[in-house]
Amino acid sequence: MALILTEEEQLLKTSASELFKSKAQIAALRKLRDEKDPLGYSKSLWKEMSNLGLAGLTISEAYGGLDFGYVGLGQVLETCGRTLVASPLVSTVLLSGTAIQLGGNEAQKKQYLPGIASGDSIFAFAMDEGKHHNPENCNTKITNNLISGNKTMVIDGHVANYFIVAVKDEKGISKLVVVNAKNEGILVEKIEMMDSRNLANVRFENVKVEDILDSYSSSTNLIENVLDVARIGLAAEMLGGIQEAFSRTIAYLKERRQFGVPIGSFQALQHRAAEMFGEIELCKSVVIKSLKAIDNQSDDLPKMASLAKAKLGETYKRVSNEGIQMFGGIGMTDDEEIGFFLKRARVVQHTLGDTNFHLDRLAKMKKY
Amino acid sequence: MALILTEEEQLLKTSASELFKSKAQIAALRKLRDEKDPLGYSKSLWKEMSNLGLAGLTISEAYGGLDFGYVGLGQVLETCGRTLVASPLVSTVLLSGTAIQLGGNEAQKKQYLPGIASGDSIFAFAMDEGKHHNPENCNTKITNNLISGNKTMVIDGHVANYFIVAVKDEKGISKLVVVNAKNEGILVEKIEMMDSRNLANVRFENVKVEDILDSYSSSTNLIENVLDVARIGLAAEMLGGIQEAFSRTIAYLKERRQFGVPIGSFQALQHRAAEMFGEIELCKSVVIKSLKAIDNQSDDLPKMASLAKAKLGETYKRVSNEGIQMFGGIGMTDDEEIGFFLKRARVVQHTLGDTNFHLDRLAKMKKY
Amino acid sequence: MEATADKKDLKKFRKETREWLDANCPESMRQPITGPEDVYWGGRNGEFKTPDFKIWFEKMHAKKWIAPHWEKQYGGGGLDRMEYKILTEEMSRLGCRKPLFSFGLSMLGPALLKFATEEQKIKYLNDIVDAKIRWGQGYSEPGAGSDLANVQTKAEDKGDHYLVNGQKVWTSYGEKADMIFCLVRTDVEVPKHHGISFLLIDMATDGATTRPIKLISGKSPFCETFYDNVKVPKENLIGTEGQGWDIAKYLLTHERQMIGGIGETHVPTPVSDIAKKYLEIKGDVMTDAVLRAEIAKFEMDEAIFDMTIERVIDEAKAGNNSGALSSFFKFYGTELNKRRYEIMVACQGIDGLAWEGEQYNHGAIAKQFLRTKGNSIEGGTSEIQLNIISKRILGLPTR
Amino acid sequence: MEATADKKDLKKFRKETREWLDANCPESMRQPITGPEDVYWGGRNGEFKTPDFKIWFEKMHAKKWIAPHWEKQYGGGGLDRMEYKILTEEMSRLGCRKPLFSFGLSMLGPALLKFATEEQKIKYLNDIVDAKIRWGQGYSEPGAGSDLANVQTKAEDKGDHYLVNGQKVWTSYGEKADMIFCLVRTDVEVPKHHGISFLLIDMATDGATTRPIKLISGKSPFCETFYDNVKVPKENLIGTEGQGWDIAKYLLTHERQMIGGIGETHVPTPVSDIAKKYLEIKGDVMTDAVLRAEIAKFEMDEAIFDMTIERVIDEAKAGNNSGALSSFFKFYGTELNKRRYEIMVACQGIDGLAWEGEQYNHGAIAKQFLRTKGNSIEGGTSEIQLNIISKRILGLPTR
Repeated sequence: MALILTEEEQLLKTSASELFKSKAQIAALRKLRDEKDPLGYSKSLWKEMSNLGLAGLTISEAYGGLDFGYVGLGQVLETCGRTLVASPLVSTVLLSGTAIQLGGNEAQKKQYLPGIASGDSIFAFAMDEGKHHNPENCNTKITNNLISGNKTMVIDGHVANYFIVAVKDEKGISKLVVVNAKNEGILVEKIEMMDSRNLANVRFENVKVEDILDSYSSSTNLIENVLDVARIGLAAEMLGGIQEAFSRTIAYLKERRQFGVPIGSFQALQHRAAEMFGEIELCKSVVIKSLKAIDNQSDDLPKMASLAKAKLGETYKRVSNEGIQMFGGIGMTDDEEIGFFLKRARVVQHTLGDTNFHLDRLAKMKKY
Repeated sequence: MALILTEEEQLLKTSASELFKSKAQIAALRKLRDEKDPLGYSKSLWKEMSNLGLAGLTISEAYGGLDFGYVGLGQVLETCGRTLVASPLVSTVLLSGTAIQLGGNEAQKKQYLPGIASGDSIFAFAMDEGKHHNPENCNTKITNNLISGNKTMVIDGHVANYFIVAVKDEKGISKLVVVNAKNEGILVEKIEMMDSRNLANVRFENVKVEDILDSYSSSTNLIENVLDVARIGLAAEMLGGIQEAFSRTIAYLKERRQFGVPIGSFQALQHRAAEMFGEIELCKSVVIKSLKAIDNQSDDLPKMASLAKAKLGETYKRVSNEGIQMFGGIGMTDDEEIGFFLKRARVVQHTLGDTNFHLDRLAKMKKY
Repeated sequence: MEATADKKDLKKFRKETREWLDANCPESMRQPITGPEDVYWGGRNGEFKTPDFKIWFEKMHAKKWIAPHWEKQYGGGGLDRMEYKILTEEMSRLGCRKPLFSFGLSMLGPALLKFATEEQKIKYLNDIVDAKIRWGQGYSEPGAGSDLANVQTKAEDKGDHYLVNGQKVWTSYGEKADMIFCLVRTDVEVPKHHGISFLLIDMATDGATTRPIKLISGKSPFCETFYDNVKVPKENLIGTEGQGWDIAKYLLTHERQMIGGIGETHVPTPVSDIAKKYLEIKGDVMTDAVLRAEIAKFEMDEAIFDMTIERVIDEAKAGNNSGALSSFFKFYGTELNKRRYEIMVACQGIDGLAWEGEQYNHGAIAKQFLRTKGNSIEGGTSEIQLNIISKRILGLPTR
Repeated sequence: MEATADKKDLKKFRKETREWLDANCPESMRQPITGPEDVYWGGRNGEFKTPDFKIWFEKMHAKKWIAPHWEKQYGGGGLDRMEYKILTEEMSRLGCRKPLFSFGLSMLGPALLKFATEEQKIKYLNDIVDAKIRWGQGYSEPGAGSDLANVQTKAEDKGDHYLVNGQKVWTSYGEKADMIFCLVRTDVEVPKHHGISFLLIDMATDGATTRPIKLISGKSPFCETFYDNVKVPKENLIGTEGQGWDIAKYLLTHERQMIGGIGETHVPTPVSDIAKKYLEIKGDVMTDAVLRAEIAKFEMDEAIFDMTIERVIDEAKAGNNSGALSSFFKFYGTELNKRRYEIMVACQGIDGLAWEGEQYNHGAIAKQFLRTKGNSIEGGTSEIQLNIISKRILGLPTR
């Protein structure tokens, strides 16, 4: 398992990159924000992405997907991260698609996956119940196929056709269930976030459940496994943002002149840039290795996921902070785009566990 | 309580500085090390220090001291830190003198303090029982006026005339007791440390106790109080070492040439130096403020002690590491003296609690 | 004996001051301010948000305590150093707000006192105290950030007036300023530091316009200002032609101390208290151990930074001038503030990153957090401060 | 089909290699080395510490596996890339030590292979493989640390020989070296990088002397070497006059990868395991939460640094040459090692700072800790590596 991309994966990355270059620059995100778009993403772009097969990359061919694997999805997510593309890729494909693929039985897969692969169904994954990610904190209950509880930070919750909801049954066992968004008793409140994307707080009051995902060895493991896959996917997205913010900063250091010289000729800035370069080299390695760990169903998945999310979170914070500082006053303006990376860095940091959460998890894995 | 020195304190500092300049440069410590001096300090220097009154600075005039206070002792300790003067000042005056002054009754003070003030008695303070400072970890027991237990990291334990030992009585109450080093049942093992000074492991087997220091509101508070005073005193010594290591480094940056220019003209080194300068400004403030807190018997003493020991520990580590790095290959040689500060920084870091210990203590004080 | 007499007088002054403040400061003027809209700025279009603002300003104005330490002929109260200190302490003790927020008081005033003619002082200082003019600062230009001396805005000598052409950026509340104190280039022949002058420009003059700058926080506290053939009377020059750089440097030192937190009376909530509100605590210990360590380190540095301000003030009083330290205070104070907000956002998790909505206080934390990123840029970047420390204090060589 | 045949051959080679190693490597030569005294260095005064050392060297020597990848005429084994990799893997699997430690193998050899004449190669490479000569490196000089090109040691052309005068420092085990490969200045007229040549000097020559350098760790692994009118035959020049700087740069890249840990087969104990041995653990959690966080961050970076080596090797195999990354590896690897030892000392508390005494393993940890401080200085300081990254990789401008 060499840590390089296959030709097909490289090709996929290039074609995603070309699509986003023409249709989804940061200006597109700015437009969604300034127009207070009710969806928070472009339907036509999502249609084009789906037509390219991006929504079905990780879905088996039997259910309308391309069975391309997570290394491939990771390349697309990384490319999204470069221009901060807003789309249902994370909510629907990375989180929910993975959950159904891993935990659904044959009938469930047949029912839900083709809609995901075609881009027609939007799924939201409702996991957390507080301001901090904590899978152990689950007070949403299921009784007689009805669920009740409050979920927070639900990505794309305001536009979902279906919810996948983490609940506990009467015995306290965790489950993932599928809920149709049209069912009665669902109260969705859209929250506009700093990164100009949307989360939702979702309240379920005796809502009927369509399906329980129960084709996995243990449902607790199912949830952890889905979360780990998604953490790695987010790390791939972060890698794109980090590289883009860094290369914009380096370009600015070469271009901006002060005291008659380019500011990139100042050694103090050079050393900080060189150190960041090194951290980014590390980021690249952990992202590709952890993506491969998904496709290879490695036992190391939890460790790899936490390494990736912890390291990328730390580095995105550093690189986005340095970006603003090195751009100086210009970096503080809304007109300049570097600030968008700072904003995204913080929101994605607090999605599915921040650096601290994962460092703690790594220590616990090794019992220290 | 302005955070400046009085004229008397300034004068004291100057005269200590002159003494050490002629008698106790780092070369003197090197000589003690290379000759494997059994005492680990110079008796004649200690005599001169005592003649100047340095051993009695914090002792009341009634017992032969100068009653000069801890701000004064702090200035002497800071001066000692500059050339890493090896003397019984910490063991005998800062730790044991403080213990007797705070916890002894009239008779005990009369008996022990004059010997300390005159420089004739060497006292060692036996507190810890492991490799990490932890006042709660005390398994040395007192029964029928006899003590038994193993003490570690006892400064000057190998040359002491008396020990002050932390013990627990049958009810589990902590006490400080005085033991004559001539008594039977004491096994002293001298340990040469990285900083060319000596600690001792001391084993007490049914050793007769001379006195119990019990004239303080509570004996647990007595121990904490003595430790806090000593932590602040050590911080003062560290301040001297930090300033000296830093100013030697700055001097070297101006003098050493590479690529045809002084290396101090490289901006990356300049910024690191400027950041260290700032940290040292902070160090100066917490040291003088905490020394004044001792003399003013401030309620804030525990907090001040932990702030001082934590901050100075962090900064000494940074400044001594940067010292070696900026001196380059020369800094790695035993001939060059900058390495002595690195060595002292680590040993004093682990004496009476390192930065982590005190950060944790500060958090506990504020219940978080 | 004289010292004792003085002390008695000061004691009396303190007592009377406290009583006067207590009797005259409205209750609502003793509450912490909530933001830049919650203060009285004065100026031609100045408005009092509530009647209490007006009462408080007028009482203090009548008492001559708008600029308590300026001399009386300039509208000041003529208080000496010790009296001024006592007044400040007593105001802070009762939580009294400043009756007037004004860059005229904090920035322009000190420059006028040192560099202006007597006539200029009497005119402009009194206007400041009377809140007649709201002032803005015009130093930075688009091409010159840290390289402040690279002033391109030109002022041509046209006999009785200067003709000004150019552009300034980063003028705080520039769209509300009646007048702007500016650095302009009056001589292009001499080395760049020597051809700069300090000019007062009335923004009501033809050709002077402003445009707000939207920040990453979504707010617009700054403006760009544009000068297109703006005629400025000669008497608006402060100091002599070419002295502008000296005046600017003098003012920057003041500004740095302000941004670095020196002289701030506002005591922020300990971050550990905020953390306790938002994070899980088990047996008095935060379960997020990494964040706990970060908070402990932050609170250590914050506490010791405060001690350092105290020490340096004490040393200054004792005659130990540490003026060069202002760069250190600017650097450390702003970096600390950035750390503070990183921790606050970390404590509040995803809630701290909401941008709108009543229950998230309309994204106040997220927006403040973003705003702090500018602290280490405005008023001289952290890098510039480190340069100054390494050169002026440590004496490290330039290449 | 050819590829398949190749694969089969390799499988066979692996099997035979493993069997041979297992049959021939003495048990004691499969134990980790304890230090630089615990290996065979060869040379004129080379000694085998135990008979097993001799057996192992001679077996490997007879098998031509001292330099398995060199061509046979130079004493090598003539293995191709894949075979060499397999041999390395199998040795590492069984824990076999290298039969010979030699700067001739690791540093001089690659330079000779690239720059020497055929005659020189045959002579010196065979001597290296036969362990006849112990080599030392003579690059650094007292006045030139990072500024390596500032070579002052002079070699004057005296017809059939060079007359060498000067001084070198930081020669590893210099007092034990039979010969030294040196940078010397053969031309003082040209720019400094162009007047340097690469010369082999026999330390038995009249006028060549050494003096050990005592380090802060108390050990003396390095020497100063002095050259006082030392006559060096012309044929000892490698490459052409003035080519010395190119050869040195080529070798430094090798050295950096070594110091940065690339190609290290030794897997160190996880620091968290060491921490567990020395620190209080309650319910599987270290009570020193600050250190715990530091360890978690260190282990994160260490694990991902290893992945980065893996990735870059994989990319190189795929034809993606990332040679410029050697500076990054040198920088990051040495900084990581310093962090490792800071943590190890913190874990062991005061015990880790003892300098002598059996129960403290004679201060081994303290001394290793001190030694690591040199990692970021030797072989090009961290600052130099960051300069190289910023210029060569990021393309940031010089002034």
